[in-house]
Amino acid sequence: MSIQDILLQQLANGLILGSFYALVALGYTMVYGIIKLLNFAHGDLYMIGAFIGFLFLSVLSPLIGDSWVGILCSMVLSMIAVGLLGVLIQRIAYQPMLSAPRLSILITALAVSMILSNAVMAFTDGEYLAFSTDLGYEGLEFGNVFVTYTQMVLVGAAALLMTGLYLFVHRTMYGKAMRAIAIDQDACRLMGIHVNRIIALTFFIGTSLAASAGIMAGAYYGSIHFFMGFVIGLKAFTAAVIGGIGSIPGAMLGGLLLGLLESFGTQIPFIGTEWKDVFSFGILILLLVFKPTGILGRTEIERM
Amino acid sequence: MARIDSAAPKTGDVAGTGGPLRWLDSQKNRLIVLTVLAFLAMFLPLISSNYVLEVMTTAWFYVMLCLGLNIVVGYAGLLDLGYAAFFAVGAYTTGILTSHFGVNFWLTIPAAVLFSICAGVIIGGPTLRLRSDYLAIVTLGFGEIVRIIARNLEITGGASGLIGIEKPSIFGFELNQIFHFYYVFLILACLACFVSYRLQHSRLGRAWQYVREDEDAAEAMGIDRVAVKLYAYVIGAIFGGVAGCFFAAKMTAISPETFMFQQSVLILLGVVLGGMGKIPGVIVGAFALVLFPEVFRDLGSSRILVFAIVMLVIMLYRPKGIWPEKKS
Amino acid sequence: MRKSLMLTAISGAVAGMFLFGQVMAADLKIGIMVPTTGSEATSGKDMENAIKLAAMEINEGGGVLGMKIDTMTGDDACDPQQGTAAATKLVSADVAAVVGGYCSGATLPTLKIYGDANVPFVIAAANSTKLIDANMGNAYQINSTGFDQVATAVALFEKKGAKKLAVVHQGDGYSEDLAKLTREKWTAMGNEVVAYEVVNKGEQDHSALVTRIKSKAPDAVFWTAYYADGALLIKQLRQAGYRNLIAVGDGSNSPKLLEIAGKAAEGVYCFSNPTVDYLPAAKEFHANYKKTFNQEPDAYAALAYDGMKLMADAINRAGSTDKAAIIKALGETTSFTGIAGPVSFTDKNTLARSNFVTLIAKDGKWALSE
Amino acid sequence: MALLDVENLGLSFAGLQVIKELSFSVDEGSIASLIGPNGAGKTSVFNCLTGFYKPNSGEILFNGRPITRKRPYKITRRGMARTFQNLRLFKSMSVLENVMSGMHCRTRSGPLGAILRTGSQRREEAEIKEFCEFCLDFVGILGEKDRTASNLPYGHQRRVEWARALATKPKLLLLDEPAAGLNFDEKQQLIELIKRIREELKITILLIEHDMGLVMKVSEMITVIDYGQKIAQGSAEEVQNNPRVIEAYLGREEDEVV
Repeated sequence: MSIQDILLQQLANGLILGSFYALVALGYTMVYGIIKLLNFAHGDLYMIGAFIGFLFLSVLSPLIGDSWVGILCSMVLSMIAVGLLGVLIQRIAYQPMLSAPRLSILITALAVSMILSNAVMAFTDGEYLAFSTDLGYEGLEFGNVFVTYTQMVLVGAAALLMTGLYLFVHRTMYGKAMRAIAIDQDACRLMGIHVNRIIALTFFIGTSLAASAGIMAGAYYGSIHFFMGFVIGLKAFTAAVIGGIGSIPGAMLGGLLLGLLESFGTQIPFIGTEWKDVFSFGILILLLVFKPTGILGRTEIERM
Repeated sequence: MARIDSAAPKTGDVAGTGGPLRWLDSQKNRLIVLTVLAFLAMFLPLISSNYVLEVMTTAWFYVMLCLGLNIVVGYAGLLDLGYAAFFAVGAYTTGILTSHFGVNFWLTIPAAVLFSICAGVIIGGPTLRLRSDYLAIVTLGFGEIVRIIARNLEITGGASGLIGIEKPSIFGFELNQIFHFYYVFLILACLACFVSYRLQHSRLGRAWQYVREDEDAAEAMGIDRVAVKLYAYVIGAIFGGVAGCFFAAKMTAISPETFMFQQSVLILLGVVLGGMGKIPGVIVGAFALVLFPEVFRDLGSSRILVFAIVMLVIMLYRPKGIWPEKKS
Repeated sequence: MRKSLMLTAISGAVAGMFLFGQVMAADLKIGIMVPTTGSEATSGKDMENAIKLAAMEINEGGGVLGMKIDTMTGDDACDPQQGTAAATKLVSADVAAVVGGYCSGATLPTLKIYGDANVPFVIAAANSTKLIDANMGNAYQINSTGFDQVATAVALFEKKGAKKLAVVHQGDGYSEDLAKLTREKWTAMGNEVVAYEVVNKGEQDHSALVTRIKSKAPDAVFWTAYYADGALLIKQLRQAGYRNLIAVGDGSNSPKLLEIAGKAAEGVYCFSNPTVDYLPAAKEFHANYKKTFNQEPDAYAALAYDGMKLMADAINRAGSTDKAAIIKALGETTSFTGIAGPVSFTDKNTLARSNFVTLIAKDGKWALSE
Repeated sequence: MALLDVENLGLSFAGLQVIKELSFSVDEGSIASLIGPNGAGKTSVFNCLTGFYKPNSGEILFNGRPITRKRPYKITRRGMARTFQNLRLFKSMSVLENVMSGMHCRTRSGPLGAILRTGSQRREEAEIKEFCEFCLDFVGILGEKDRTASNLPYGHQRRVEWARALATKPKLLLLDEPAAGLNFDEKQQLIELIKRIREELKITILLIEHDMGLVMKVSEMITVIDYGQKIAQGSAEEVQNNPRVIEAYLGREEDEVV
């Protein structure tokens, strides 16, 4: 492989990885935007999404097979189920905490995260489950760069979901309400916006996007595990912050950027892959020090 | 339809006074509990098995770590998700200096303090101007960077870490029994309490509180918030570093796995469970952290699940922790 | 009322703390140290089951020195700190001996604790070479060490005519140790290690690493860590069009690897401690295990079972439960044959012979190679 | 000589020019006021003076030295203290502790002193307490010193802010709408207090205020701004009779018709 081929291949790798990060980062950023909460349990909802998708798929596959149709059906079902779970979590755990000190909410979110991952661990006995699907390795070769059909479909699906979300937030009344609540909750209450319902909707959309990423990851990589949400949760958090937390296009951009950083990070001469995470965290820190609001985050001017 | 949400959160609700633990809100009862516990702590090695001692030693160790993080989170109000990094700096300083260079254990402590200060300044210096949420991710990143560096370098023993760290001795008397370490960590924890208390009730302690409550007003009063935060960071780092030294000496073996993100989260949980900012609260939190999983060990793999659920319930019913800060 | 309830609860909890771990007059108490929680809980529980099965069989046959074996489990959670607590717990409970040890990282700091208490310890699975240095003379490893595995691995790569090798580990003590030893040995033989890489635990996407490895065009890729991430790496290597040899270390010896990697795993080599499937002597154990626990034994079940049997054998030979005598008897083992084969020890308390076998994935199953 | 000199100050947010080429000065020992209709940019001027906003152009000289774009705490240390339009007390702390924050920049003991409780640290603490109690006494709420700040009535919370600002031992005190929310009696007391601060403590005062009665009573020099620009300057009478000021406050007659 020539160096050009390698870089092109890494570009493809980075975009694929980045679309997963972006999908998960979106939920982080939406929830943060609306109630200023860093939902640590978000990565675990991605994991739950994969597991519930796996359940649906194993029920559905005798009927419709475990290829694209089966995966798509179980993905939709799983998104709904996990979205409802997200709303439930918000109602039980986060709603009563909104007036508590900020750190307490954060701890609550950590507790929820631990509950979700440990509950799945107890159910699965800590086992890795093989997410067997009938997706082939066929693909297209662009010069020396090889991309499978599966990868193309995944990136396409992620792009579709993100475009849908963007349109929803910017073209519908609900989206407008979401953005309004992010600016001033009390004013929205006075304007007759059903704030709690919109917050619930935000949680629903955010978590179901994470679930969609979870099931796609499960089908694509082929295994699921109770711990799988942790790393991606961390990465998505990073992506959201890079893009400017609270900003939806920022989360998409941040996700893709982080994916690219990581895949090109492995090609840096003289630095082994063991330094990969030092590299991406280092970039993150430098970025925040010099551009603290992230790439697309807005600087708020505080009134005194 | 200008209806105001009926389920809107009740603001101004006095938090931290709910649930069956309400009994703890009386000052007198708190004193009774404290006295009994102090006696127990002093004479524990006479009456308990080594296993109980081991667990209690770990508990005192976490008391020290949690008090250190409490200075950063509780006093100065900075969210730090990478506190394990400082703990790692201390542990590796002792580990490397004793095993590679044959330095006496006690001499590694000042070195560890020095390195912790450096780490605190390096991490804090550029980042303390950031908003609290960003600070969380930056500290998390630094925590991971420190761990990965420890994992990748030759001198830190790579992924296997360092083994055969020598146990310290005082005047020729080697600390090698668990009850020796019990008292060492008990003394350290007491020292940490003392230092925390003195700092909290000082000019610097007040400055932390000003910055925590209203950064802009504090700055308008002539307080250099970055410097004040940096102090909190560095002092917290020293606590972690010193605790790390003794951790390395007790364990005789350290590896990067001990300093994962989960460790930082655990320490943070201890601080918040008991009630941030208040020393007895942090002690209660640290103990809850260590004892819950041990007491529930028979539940097998679901004990962490139970721990997490208990934690959630505590947060919901006593959002300011088991032993929250008192208001006048 | 509430107050007194509270006090009762507190004093009850305190009293409970002290009772916890106190010595109970019992028969012969043997400790089991394995991870029963945490990421490696599956393998740990499997070992615990096998050890308990052995103890049950011994008890049915009249016990040891007329005493019944009573096992007690200390959970190290595959974590050094928890391992220390578990070891202290077992030592406090005054166990006569300990069998177990799965994660090298967690086992390492416990060696000092068992050593100080002079408790005989049979290590059934953990095999980092670091354990050898930290051994205080009371611990015996009945699985072959990393050195033996590297020898087996290198022999295979040579036989297959490989020159350029890529080694990938997972950044933990065990797999890094194996990777390092392999690199040393391979370069010492005049060959080239073209890539020496790390995969972060829990990450799913290794495509960037795969591209990097592929660009170095190795003749063989050696994955030294565990099955879960190994399966993902294999799958992604094959997906990216890597066609040369792939081999995995003993941590990856699991049917799960084949299940997760699917057809991508065909032809992958695996170096393994003897597991029940390839041991003619293990038929009966296999059946009993399945009957008792209603599941298949995992990779280290046979060795864990042997460990318990060896311990009982040593206690019988020592003729007492005196710890020093048991340790001496363990060291003098010559005629013990477990289901994994005969056991005797080197002067470093490691297994005298290498019992590594080479497996190959065929039709979704591991089979003995050759 | 002027204690404070503002020259050609300019500030803009996202293209919006908030302050435009503003120049004025405050003489040492005087009581000066900055007035203007709502949204004229008065508080923005204060924020520039105290370092919270970074002006885009111009120069601010305090005591003859430039303080433009310096960090707020440094400006406070130079001797400029401020109060806030919307109270910014440390709500959960006691009144005395609130005032003690002002002494922070005039004291120096660090962590070691605190841990060891050295003699100098104890002396300093006593000194802080003494001076802060003096400041509380000066504004007339010494009796409330141990109460939690947020539990005080509004008028007293304002006084805590003044005491806190006085505790920084300033040369120049900036009061941002000190009379807002006060009743008639309290306003009379405020006028007294402002005069006493100047007479007894020798502190120069610059205030922003809406209550014209109060402004006219206390100020020796008044600067009027509108849309971030200075439109008039002078004594109370001069300003009161300036047609541009009347226009800014009442609007032009054509506007009235429309």
